[in-house]
Amino acid sequence: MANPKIPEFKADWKEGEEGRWGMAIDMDLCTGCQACVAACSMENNVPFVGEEMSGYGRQMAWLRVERLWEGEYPEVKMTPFQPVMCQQCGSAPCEPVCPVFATVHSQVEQLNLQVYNRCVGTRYCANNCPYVVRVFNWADYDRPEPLPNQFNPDVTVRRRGVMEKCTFCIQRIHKAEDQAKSEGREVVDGEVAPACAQACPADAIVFGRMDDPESRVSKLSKDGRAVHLLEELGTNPRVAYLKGGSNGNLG
Amino acid sequence: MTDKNLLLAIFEDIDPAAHAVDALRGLGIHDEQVTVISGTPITEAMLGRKHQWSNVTRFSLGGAIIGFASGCFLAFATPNMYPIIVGGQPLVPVPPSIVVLFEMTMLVMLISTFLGVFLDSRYPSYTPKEYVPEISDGRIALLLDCPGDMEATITKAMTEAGAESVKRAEAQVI
Amino acid sequence: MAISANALPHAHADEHDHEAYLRKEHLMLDPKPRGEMNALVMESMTTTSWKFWVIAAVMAAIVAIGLFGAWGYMIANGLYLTGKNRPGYWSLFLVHTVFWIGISHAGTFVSALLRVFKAEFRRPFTRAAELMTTFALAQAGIQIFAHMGRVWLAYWMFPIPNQRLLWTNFHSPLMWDFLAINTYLLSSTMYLFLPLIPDLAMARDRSTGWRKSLYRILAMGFRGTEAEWTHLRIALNIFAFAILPVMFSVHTIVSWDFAAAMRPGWSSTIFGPYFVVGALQSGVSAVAMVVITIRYTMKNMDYFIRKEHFDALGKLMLIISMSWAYFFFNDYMVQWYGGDKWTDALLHFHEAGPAGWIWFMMLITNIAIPWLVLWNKNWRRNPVMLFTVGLLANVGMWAERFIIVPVSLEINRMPFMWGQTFKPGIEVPMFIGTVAFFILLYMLASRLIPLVPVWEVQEGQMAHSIRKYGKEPVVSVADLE
Amino acid sequence: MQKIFELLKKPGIQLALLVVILVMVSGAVGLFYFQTQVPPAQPIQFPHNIHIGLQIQCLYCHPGAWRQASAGLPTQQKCWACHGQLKKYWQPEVPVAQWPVELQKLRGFVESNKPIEWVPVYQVPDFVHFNHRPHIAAGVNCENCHGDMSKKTVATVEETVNMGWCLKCHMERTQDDPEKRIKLIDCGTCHY
Amino acid sequence: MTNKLSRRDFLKLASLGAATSAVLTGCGPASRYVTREPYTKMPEYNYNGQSTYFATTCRECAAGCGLVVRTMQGRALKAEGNKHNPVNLGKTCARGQATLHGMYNPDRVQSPLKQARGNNPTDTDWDTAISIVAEALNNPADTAFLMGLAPDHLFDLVTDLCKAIGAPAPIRYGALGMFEARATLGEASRAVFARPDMLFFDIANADTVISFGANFLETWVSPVAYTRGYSQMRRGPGGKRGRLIQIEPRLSQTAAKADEWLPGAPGSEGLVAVALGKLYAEKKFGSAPTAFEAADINLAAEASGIPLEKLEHLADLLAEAEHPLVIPGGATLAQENGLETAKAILTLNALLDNPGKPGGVYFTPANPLSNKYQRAATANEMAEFIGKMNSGAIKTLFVHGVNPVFELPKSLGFEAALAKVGQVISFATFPDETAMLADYILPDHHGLESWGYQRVVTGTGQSMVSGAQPSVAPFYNTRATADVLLAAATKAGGKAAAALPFKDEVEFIQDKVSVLVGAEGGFYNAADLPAFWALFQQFGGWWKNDSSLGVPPQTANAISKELKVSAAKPEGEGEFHLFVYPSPILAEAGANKPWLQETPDPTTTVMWNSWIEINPVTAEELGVEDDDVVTVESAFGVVEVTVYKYPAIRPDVVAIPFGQGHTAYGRYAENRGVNPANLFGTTTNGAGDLAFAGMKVKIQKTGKKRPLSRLESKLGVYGIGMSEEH
Repeated sequence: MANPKIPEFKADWKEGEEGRWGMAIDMDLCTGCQACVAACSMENNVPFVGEEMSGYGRQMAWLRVERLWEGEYPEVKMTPFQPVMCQQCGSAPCEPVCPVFATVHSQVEQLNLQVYNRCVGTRYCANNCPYVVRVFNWADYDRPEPLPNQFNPDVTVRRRGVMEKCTFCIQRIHKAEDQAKSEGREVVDGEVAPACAQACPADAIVFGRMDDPESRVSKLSKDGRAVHLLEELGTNPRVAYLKGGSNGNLG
Repeated sequence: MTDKNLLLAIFEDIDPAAHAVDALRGLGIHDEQVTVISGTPITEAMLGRKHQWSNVTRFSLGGAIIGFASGCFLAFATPNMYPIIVGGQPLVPVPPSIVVLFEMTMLVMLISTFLGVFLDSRYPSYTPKEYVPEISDGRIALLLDCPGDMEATITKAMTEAGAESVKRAEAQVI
Repeated sequence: MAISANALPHAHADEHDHEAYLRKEHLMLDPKPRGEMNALVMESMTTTSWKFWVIAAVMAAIVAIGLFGAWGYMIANGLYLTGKNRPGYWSLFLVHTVFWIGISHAGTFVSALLRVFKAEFRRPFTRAAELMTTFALAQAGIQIFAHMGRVWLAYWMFPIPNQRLLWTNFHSPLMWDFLAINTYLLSSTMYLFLPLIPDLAMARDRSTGWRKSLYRILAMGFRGTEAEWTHLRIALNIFAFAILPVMFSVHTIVSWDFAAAMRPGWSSTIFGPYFVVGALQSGVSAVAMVVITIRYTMKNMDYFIRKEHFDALGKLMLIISMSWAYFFFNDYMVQWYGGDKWTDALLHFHEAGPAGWIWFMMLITNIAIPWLVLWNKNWRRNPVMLFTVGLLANVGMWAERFIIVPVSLEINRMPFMWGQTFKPGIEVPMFIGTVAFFILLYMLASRLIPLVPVWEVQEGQMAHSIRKYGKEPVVSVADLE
Repeated sequence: MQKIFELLKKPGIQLALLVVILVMVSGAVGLFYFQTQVPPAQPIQFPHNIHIGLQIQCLYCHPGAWRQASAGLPTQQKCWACHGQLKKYWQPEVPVAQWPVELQKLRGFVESNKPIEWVPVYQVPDFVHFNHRPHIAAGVNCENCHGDMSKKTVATVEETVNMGWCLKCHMERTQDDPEKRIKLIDCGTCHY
Repeated sequence: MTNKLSRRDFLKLASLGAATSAVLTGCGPASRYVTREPYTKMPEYNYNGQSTYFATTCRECAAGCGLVVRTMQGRALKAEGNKHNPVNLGKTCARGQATLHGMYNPDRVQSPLKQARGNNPTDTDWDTAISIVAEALNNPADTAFLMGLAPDHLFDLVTDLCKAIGAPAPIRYGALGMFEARATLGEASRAVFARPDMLFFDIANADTVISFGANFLETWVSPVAYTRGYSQMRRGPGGKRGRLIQIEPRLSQTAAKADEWLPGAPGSEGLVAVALGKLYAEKKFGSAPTAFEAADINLAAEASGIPLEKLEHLADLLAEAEHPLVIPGGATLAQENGLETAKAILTLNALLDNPGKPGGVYFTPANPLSNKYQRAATANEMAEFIGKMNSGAIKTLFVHGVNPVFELPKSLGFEAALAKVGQVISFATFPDETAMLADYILPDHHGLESWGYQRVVTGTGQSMVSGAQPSVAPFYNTRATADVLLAAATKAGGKAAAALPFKDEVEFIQDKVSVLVGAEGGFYNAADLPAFWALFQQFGGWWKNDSSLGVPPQTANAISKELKVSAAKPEGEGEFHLFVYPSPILAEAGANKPWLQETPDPTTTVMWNSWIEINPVTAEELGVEDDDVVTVESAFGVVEVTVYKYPAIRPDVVAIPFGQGHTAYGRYAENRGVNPANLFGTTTNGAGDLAFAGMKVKIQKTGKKRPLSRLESKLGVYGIGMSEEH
């Protein structure tokens, strides 16, 4: 019995499989300016919920900038700003728990999809998301006229009772892929960026193809500083966070 | 008067009823011609009658098989009809499938057991039947399918065995 | 009627006293003619005071406004009316779902398990317990549906062919839950109905008017022939055996909704039996409460329900409370010992967080009070005491679910997103509504359904006798089946 | 009368009645639903058959179809680009009042300088992101979905456009190409 | 103009069908079918569901970032950064992203209004409005223009107009200008570098940056550009990660990104700067030059609360650094001794020998359109202007692009003075506080509906002007203020008409930018105006390819002048320093945009309201908890505000963000939070800027509670509600 191979029970992702799209966030560069939050909300028709609701934990942003406190004055320190959005896990805990296949894994884009129109609102996925990045439409939020003029037609407007989350701006990915396909080529690095990465003034958010070893994001994700959130859970997230000082990185 | 009559003999207790059953056998009435009706479950053995045939267990078994099969369909066939991968798990996950198989087996088995009672007992049936309400007060009734010419003999035998009353059974709406 | 154990000739006066005591104590040894018992049951169903209707009307009003009114309002406006938020995506609706499913367990437990093991004290209140199962499951169903963001699409959980070519996701514990609860609801309803048929026939035979028509339809032409009894008995045996694993699977699967999730404090292998025992704890307590209520509010029930039943239920409650305490300790111990930092934070949050008092209340009402009260035979047999202990155990079990669902949800692996506030919302009137609905259904059922399975009681009385071994009169039971 | 009551008591008759009622109710619901799916009248009863008969390509008026998501509906300029030159109608001896009614409407739009509010006929719901381009690129012809327009005047819905219909075609066409099939039955291809 | 809400009109049972299908699908209200077609003859490409992109300039602040607005069928969908624009290179801040919420704000002024100072507003028509403006232009001596920091083309137009008709030159004001104390910096520059210019701090190439309260990642001057600079500094162009030290009484967002945050006492920064200079010079050269000779290091350490070792350590860092840089921030200069502090900091830069070198201090490049730098009015200048209003010398006041009733400190008495002005004409797009007190509101287009240009003051080394064009047709019956003024000038005739012989705004702008036609070194070249104009719109402006930063003159001069710095004397009574900072998210004019309101503050994560930051220790002494309401009282005003226990603020300092507290300005801003400008005093520094950071206030508990809406979990972030041990 040479080299016995232990069969994999949960078989569909393999160690080291990067996925197709990925993101790298340099926490040394992130200034916590919230431009990504605003950009995401503008791109994805995210509603605003008002003071009381947002204070009660019902803010709808798909992306939040976290920070914690350490120590006490005067030795107090704020942990680096950390934008947290859907990590597009390769082995996503949110997916198998949905009874109606409303959140599934795209085999093509290797992304974690939320199919709004399929969602019946059990909210199990949100419970099972270790990153707490899923938000639920607790109500139909009021967007008085003429604010709806701003709706992005590429993104479905969600109504009450539906779960939603960051999509890596899949509408932009599709558009870029469609464009590339019509020109008979592959999407090149830097051609597509989600709204957050596009807006980020510090260029802390880098987005691109993970399956292209030459892309900026896959180089960054292989950097020694790169860590994944809650890596120990084995969710295989596609967002890499670069910790510590950014000396010598990037050009 | 026809050549066949239905007689209804009502007994107050088990022992006289058992005697009556014996007496009937002595008179040459087959067990199949006698129907015992009671308000409380009494076993065939108490009256010395032969075991009643019931198909309920077969229905249950059949239901369990159908249930298992439908569980198999749900657990193994439907994921392949529209393959959707979730959470990096295999398309047909083994442990959850066991749950599906178990629940479907149990569900269909119990439903068919229930329906088995209905089918075996010919429920529901609202056609008039030979019955007296006293039965549900604890009486035991023997419903005899007796040849017309033996009516008097049987009536007498029943009364001797301790029947409260013996009369022609008339189908009534119950 | 005279299918009964006749009293033995008595030698001594004290023996006679002892026998009289036994007969007074045990329903099974105190037979009444069947006709009399039938009359007692029929009378209990048809004797209704105006107070009953007043209470029923109040309950109906609460159901209409608190449950369906509030629910309709919530469906039209969204779940923001509830106290849910991020990260408390599940909260009181799921607490109440588990609560009602827990209560529903006792019916099956009392009726099926005790039937399988031939525990004779069960006989007079099996139906009362089974009714509880069905009605409590209905409440659980309402809570589950209320929990859904888009309840009008609940049928998407049905594995049926559709124009989208989509089936359901059997990876999801909610799907197992759906299957299991459906199975349980259907099978417990059938299990309620099967033994009811002879009693419905009995009611048919001694009622008139609309009741007669109703019972006539429901009894389906049952006469009581040997064949009918045989089918029924076989089916009941199959049901009693098969429904038990279903019952265990239901609450185990409910616990998997939590245990399968990737959350500190939830991901526990002991959750299955812990939940089952918890369900029995609340369920048996609820049976005790119902039995006491029936005994003191319905006519003629003092004959059928006696102190021996309180005693037996009290003992059951004590045993179950002990098992619950064990499982609780087991879960806590293992999580405390081997848990990661998040679990540590969670356990600490349970005791020291804003809901800490609920955690302690749970321990007091689920362990301390039953243990202190139920060991004493006299207290056990005291209906007020037993009722109070039952009520407190239910409060305690509610608290347990509250700790498991919303309180545990506050702690996750992202401290920035830990919970901070919890305001109860529309779930509260809806819960009160389901309680009222349960009571209302029960009240109405008590007018329509013979709450005592007369034939089962009589069957039991037939099988019981007092035999003398030496000088001691001993209760003996014959196997009728 | 009595006989009817007697008949009604038969379980078979009761069952049959139940079935009839069910069929009627579901028919009514279906009709109601169908009614909501019928598009209202177009501002101009555009005769597709005539235009196709004149060998005008679909893509001339719906040019988006081969390069983008939406096929597009023609503006009045596009109509007028041809119709403004048609000698047949531009003769002084043919006053506007004698033109075909629909053409008069077109002229009305041109004169009042208002856009023609065409009513889209094939509507996919908001949460379905349909793209014409890959369909045309894959060699699907217009008539595969829209029917033979050379036989129709105003466009009508020819197919029940639902997810099963989409998937059926996607699955059929990718029977031998599992890689493509993955792409074509992926939820994220249409829903986001 | 059609404005169809939903394609579901096409369902026969429209309302029922729409409602049910939307509910059933959980999606809607149909984003794709919100159509808006402003042109009757819409170009074919615009009709087919393809997006069109327009380059323009962001108007949320005066930095001049380039935007590209995605539009479709005549509606603007998304503002994105213009990747060609040298200021922001395709990036935007949160305010820029939310600019569409301004354009599609439900509370815009929709047509010209006549009102009696906020009462009985009635619609009027543009002809009437123009004749009223024309009439005012006929009396130039009694007419005054008060303008915001953007847009520049209108300012140029008004300047030309005023010059022609003999009216006083327009005054510019902006709260951000006040918070940045720009005049002080200019004055200090004049004193140290002999030129009163805006300065450019080359953070990108520096390797050690000490920032004296400059919140350049938030609102300071050109936050997107400086954030980019910060990002480059951290990556280290020379392979070395740059270091940032922030000296500030509270941990701001910028300080949070610093390697070290030193909570220096407000007003002591000048002392620290000279002390650092002395320590540095002694380390590096053995002795300190004249400027720093007299510095008292112990006094600096004591006054600032920064330990001596820390100061030595900072001096070590500066001495080790190749490209050290010291930046003066707004609040630092907004002290009674602010000018001295500014001089000290700039002189320290001179000592560090960085002016004109990579990673150092530069003069901002000369602007291609005009090299005169028009800075915002100081508090002194505003006070003077208000005095003029009070005296009744102003009969007609035009207000555009600024909201002085809200932005100016209440103590200056602008609102009272406004009552003495005969006629107030506001060109406000939104019904802000000032507009509510006007006689006429003649609404200008929103920035995204407007033509224009903005001179870029700082943020890039490239000399540039950022161009603006409408991305959509105007949504309401608004009219460009430039057009109104041009029409009025024509109507008024005479000098006004002669000075502005333009048909419309576009012609005026074309006239202004025509000097660039054929200019050398540009991003593009065009031989004639039409070609240039097309490219100007396509790329959203014009700029030179190469950097043309100005090099400050020899620095030896500066360090040999003696610096006289003393600790600032605070204004008012009370035990707490008040530290007011412009909210990084809302800044001066973001409060009416709902998504900005809901964007959590970077440091506190509070949304939708104002708060006061108090050190937890201080809060305990005061007996206040989170969410308690306290009154904050200065000599000039009182506000009631909710407590936020902020762990990183000096115990003797309390901080309130500026941006909320509107009494008008639309439903999202109104009656929300407090305006700390109501507390400000009147003391100014040597340059005339308001010494707002030198205030002392009293704090009193009210016993009321008003929970703040915050994103963070108090429980998780601070462990509140759980004891320490387990």
